[in-house]
Amino acid sequence: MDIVPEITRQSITNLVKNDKREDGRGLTEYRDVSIETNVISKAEGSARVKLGGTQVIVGIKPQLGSPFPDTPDLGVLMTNCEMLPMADPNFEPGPPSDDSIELARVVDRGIRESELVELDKLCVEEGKHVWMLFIDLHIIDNCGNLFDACELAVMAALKSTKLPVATIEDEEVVLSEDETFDLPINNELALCTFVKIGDKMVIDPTLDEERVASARLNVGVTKDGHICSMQKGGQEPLTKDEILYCVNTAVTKVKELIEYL
Amino acid sequence: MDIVPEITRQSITNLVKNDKREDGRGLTEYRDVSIETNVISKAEGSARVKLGGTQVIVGIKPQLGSPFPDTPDLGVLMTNCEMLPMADPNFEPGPPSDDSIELARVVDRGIRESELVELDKLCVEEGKHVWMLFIDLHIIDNCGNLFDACELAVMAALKSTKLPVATIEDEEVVLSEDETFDLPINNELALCTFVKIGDKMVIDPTLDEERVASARLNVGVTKDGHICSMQKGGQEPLTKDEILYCVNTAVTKVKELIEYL
Amino acid sequence: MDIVPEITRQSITNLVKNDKREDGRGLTEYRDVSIETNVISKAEGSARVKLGGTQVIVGIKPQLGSPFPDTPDLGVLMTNCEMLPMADPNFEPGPPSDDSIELARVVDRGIRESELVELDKLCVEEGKHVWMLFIDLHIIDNCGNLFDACELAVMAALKSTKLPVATIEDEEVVLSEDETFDLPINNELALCTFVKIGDKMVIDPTLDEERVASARLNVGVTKDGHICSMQKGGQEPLTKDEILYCVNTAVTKVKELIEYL
Amino acid sequence: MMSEMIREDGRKFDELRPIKIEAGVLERADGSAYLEVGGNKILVAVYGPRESYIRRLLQPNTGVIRCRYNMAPFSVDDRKRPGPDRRSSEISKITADALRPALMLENYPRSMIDIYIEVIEAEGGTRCAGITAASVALVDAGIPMKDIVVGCAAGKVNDEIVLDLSEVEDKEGQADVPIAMMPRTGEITLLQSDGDLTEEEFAKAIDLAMEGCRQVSELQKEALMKRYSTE
Amino acid sequence: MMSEMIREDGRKFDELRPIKIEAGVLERADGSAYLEVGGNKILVAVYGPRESYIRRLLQPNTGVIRCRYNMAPFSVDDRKRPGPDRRSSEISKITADALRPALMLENYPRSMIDIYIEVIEAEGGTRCAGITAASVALVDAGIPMKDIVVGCAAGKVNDEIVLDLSEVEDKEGQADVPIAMMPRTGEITLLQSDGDLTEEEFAKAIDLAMEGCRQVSELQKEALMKRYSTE
Amino acid sequence: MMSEMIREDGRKFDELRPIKIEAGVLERADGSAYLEVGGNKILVAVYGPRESYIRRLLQPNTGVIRCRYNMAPFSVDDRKRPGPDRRSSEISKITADALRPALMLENYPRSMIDIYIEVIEAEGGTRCAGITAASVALVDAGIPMKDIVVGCAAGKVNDEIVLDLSEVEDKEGQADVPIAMMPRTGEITLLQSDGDLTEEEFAKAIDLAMEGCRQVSELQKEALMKRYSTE
Repeated sequence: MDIVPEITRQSITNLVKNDKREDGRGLTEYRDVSIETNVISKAEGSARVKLGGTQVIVGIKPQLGSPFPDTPDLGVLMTNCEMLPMADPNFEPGPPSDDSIELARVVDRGIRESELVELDKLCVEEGKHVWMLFIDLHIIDNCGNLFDACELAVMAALKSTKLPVATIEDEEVVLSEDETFDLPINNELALCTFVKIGDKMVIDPTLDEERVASARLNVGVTKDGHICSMQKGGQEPLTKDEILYCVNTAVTKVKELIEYL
Repeated sequence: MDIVPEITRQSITNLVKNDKREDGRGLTEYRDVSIETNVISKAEGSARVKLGGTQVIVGIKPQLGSPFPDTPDLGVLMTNCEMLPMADPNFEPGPPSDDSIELARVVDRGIRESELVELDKLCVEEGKHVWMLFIDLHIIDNCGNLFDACELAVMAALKSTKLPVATIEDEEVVLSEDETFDLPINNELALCTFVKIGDKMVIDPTLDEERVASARLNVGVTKDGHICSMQKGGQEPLTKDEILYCVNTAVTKVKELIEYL
Repeated sequence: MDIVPEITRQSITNLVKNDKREDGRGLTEYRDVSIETNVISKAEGSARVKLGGTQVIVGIKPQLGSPFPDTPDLGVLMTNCEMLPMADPNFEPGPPSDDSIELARVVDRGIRESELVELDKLCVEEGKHVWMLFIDLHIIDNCGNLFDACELAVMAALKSTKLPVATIEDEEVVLSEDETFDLPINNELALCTFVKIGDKMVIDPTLDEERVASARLNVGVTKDGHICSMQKGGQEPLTKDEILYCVNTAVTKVKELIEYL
Repeated sequence: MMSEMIREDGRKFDELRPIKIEAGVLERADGSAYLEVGGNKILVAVYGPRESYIRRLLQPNTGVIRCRYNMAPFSVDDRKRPGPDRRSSEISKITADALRPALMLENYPRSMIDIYIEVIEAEGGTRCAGITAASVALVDAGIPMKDIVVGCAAGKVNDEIVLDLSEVEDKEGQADVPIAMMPRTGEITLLQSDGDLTEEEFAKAIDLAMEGCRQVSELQKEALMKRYSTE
Repeated sequence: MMSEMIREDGRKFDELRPIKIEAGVLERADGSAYLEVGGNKILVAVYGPRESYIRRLLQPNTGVIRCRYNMAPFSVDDRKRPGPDRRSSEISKITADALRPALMLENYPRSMIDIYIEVIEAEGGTRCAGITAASVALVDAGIPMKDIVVGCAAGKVNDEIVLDLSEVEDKEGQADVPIAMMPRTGEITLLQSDGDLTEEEFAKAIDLAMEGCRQVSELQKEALMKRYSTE
Repeated sequence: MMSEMIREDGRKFDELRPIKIEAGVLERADGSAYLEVGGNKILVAVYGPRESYIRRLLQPNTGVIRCRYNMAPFSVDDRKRPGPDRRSSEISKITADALRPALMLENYPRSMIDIYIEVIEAEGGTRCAGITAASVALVDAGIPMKDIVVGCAAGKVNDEIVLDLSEVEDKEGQADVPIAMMPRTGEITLLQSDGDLTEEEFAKAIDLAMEGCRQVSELQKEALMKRYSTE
């Protein structure tokens, strides 16, 4: 675990108290965002996102599989996140840590609860064959706020995804060798993350800001301004007013983020 | 591992030497037994057993599955035991310990070797579909003698189990939505556990008695007085006479235990 | 990890410098080899190999399974190696170590790359049923040079393997109860292992020689003198000349080894 | 009128399912509690503050809490494989986060408080129920706390914001907002939100869930009173 | 007449399968033994007393023994997946319990004796065979013991109590009672019983198994004599 | 004439695929590099020398390197399950062996250098590409080395010995000989050979692979020059 030097803690806290930050940003200002899609030729969808120094790569691979018994006509999404030891000296190889599981699940819930992937169009034969999309998040450089970077990357990768056309012939699935279709997406979403430092809520935290923060709030908002997912983290509580402030701010900021897509 | 204070060891050993025990019981006397069935609405069979302060819950869930190739017309029993860290400060989360495996296997062998579940009646279609019963033991409070508490709980839960009627239509299994049948049981069994303290064999040991004991003997006996399973445990040997004494005593005590069912 | 006493290191290094060895062998001389086949009645193929004090047992068990999608008409080989804790005080129980994985993979590649098992004859029904051969290496005594001992054992066990004749009746595989056929083998192979001690390459190292060596080279050669697999190991580099010397020597020595089969 | 809307199980929009809380139900544990709400059955045991066998988890200047939320294999319709999965790992983590603010861990350097939450039967809302029961078990263990954390959810069903979703409502509903709070200050220690909500609906859901928390809080206190009066 | 009953393999009711025991068969191990009985082939290696790499297993006042019973994947008709399963974990545990009473572990504080039992081929009765072979390997390792523990089973087949069940008899029989004992005192260090037995039948089975142990014990001693005479 | 043979992708027998190397591509890592060769995309991060959280890996008299070669699930046609498998464990091991001779580890007692090789996209020859990139990342981390290790493979396709096999050539070809070397001395630190080769062909393959290494070595140096000139 990281111990933040007391001097860093004081310096960041004092800055935020005066509505300032280490890197000169305002409290509701994002770092530079860059999104590149189709970065992996062997993946059916992919994206690389840089959010300041933070970097993540997402690859999407489809597989034909059986639907869940209670949703026989819907495709399946599986989100997995590898916090590679390459990305941060505190990340360890091995099975996913609790942080990694939480990250994957929060990112996944955003996609899932906003229902933006039209899963019914991923059904090849009801009850028998549906597309399963494996969404693999590869964290390669952790400079803070992995949540927002990952959600952007997944969103961009989904939008770039092309699947082979599948038909049923003689009770078997046949995949077209050249014909593909765009993954049907009917909405867009971004995650907007805040941390609490002193008495202020700060957007898009750097790594040091994350370390000195007492609480975290992820707010997932769709293009049309609806809230589709939220998660509080961290050791200290938040007040209702702090939460409502974040939600309100997120609704505005998400519009900016979605423009990068 | 627990270290028993020397003073506890001496006190218990001296009591037993004089045919007495910490809690006032005789050497062949059980603690209070209470059995409640149908405690879990979502399980097809369930029971909660209290044996003194020891508490276990058993839930039974059926699943349709394939039979083993060498017994194509028989259902399948799977017994699993979780020694929850809740139950004892020495129990650790994670994969089952050797103690937990032994407990599950001894309890399971009692049921299996007494052949009291009519497995042939759990066959839906020979070679293709049989009922698999998952018997999950949940140890929630360990005050000694988990063996006997668990076997009673499994026995009670099996007796309370109702399965949906399954029929074959168009080569597929169809489960009735309202019709059920009682799990067919043709016998009853209980486990009677002794530990050796000093030169005496003591029935239904408390936790402290288990800790100071030098050896353990589990004796599984059916309603009709047949021995169906036995297991010796512990660091020290037993003589043949001690074993035969336990078997003889168990045949009597099991009748008492079975009355609680 | 083993620490070799400095005196052992010096003694072995000095001996090798003068083209001598602890046990009196020349630098390109093998220890005694003994091979016994059909040592496990329940295995379809088996062998026990002793190479000096090193002992390994190999058992081969077939199973019917599905072919890989890209080779629908070929059988499948699976090589697994257990460095049993029995064999060496430094071997630990548990999942295979990196050394054990490397050993299994080098031995496996020899067999696989020399294409000596006629995998097409292990196809029962194209795309549906093929024989999978599980080759299980059991290391029971490690006195050095497990590589060559294991490859000899696998080779001998394959040559002794008899599979039941399988036919298709009514779309199901039927195994003959008495008719068997020899596993079709069209070549032979042995592995010849060198280590570098001081400036010399030494064949068939003992355990102490392995411990003081700076590098290792495995050379797999077929009966007809072709190189089918090689692997360099160890902490120090080798020169091209050293490698070519080993290859040249191996081509000769492998002929000797194959005579034991 | 929303307040007259009848829900699938006949409850009003702001009505909790029947709740039963009991403190001190296990012998071995330092503290314990049992809670039923709707069809949920939850058992919690607390051990500590104690030295841990996992030394690397201990910290020199503060105590540490560890939480394990676990579902029994037989607690759900389709048997669940024993052991932790991703969902239970996440709930364990946020449950620890939800309870920590009430504990004065700095008083217990180099020690560990373990909270074991066993879902014996599940019927929607187990994470909030687990937090509510865990707080009672912590008091039962005699661990001093600033406040008794309590959990409750609001959600959206048929376009209405309602309190304490049942399993059916959770599955068929449009959103679920589980929270936990410290009733004295109204501070929120757990917050999730899944599903579609406008800003306004979210604000309404938070208010309703906080109101639910206050009601459940009274039941926690009653259970503890009963425990101490019988001792 | 029971004593004239012919068993499936032609043995008399109280007749052992042919046994072969050899001590000192491995180079690296501190002690080792090989045992064949019927179609079983068992190899045992002993290491220790030694320091362990797993320090938390060591105890300040006594030595510790650890036993690993393992079946080779090729030892049975259907290939067994490598690694421990529940059955082998249980046998490892009770085998350690069966051997411990003969060892004077209090003489080896802070040290560990490891016993590795490998079933190379299995044909019924491997746990008893493993214990018998392990004792020989312990002597071969030069570890002082109070007695040489020996294992043997009796069982019930066709309503008769018979000695040393083969694989077929075990599968088709009505009960199996494996035991281990210290022959000098007749004390029993392992006892299991599976299947249907009356009290009387159980007493008969114990007596028969003990008699079998005494016979196997002689073969253990022969193997050790041979080992020492050739050294 | 062999030198005029056209390969499946139009290359000459001794022609490398296009290569792009960049040093210093990550913020957090002490050193990093990115490499593309053909369709391969490889990212390497280096941390250290540092104390390790796994103390038992550290050695009192020397530094230790640890290598983790990993393929992203989306790097291949059929999604790969995350986490190490037997192939990646073997490559990790021999990659560490390939790089170690260039490092002066005796200068870093009790410390660890970690090398993380991520295959983002794979198209034949990833182990050599990983070694080449790892060396660049080691220099970028400021770790002094005797030489910059470089990897390249030769192979046999259509009975000809050719340089740097593509994925298709690897699959359809007759042999693959990946090597790594220290270009200053020409010493070989990694060598494998799979497939059918005569002694003569093997000698030719080694020579060609060494020649390939020398060419790639120049590109490593260029990438490092560029890195230092832009700093």
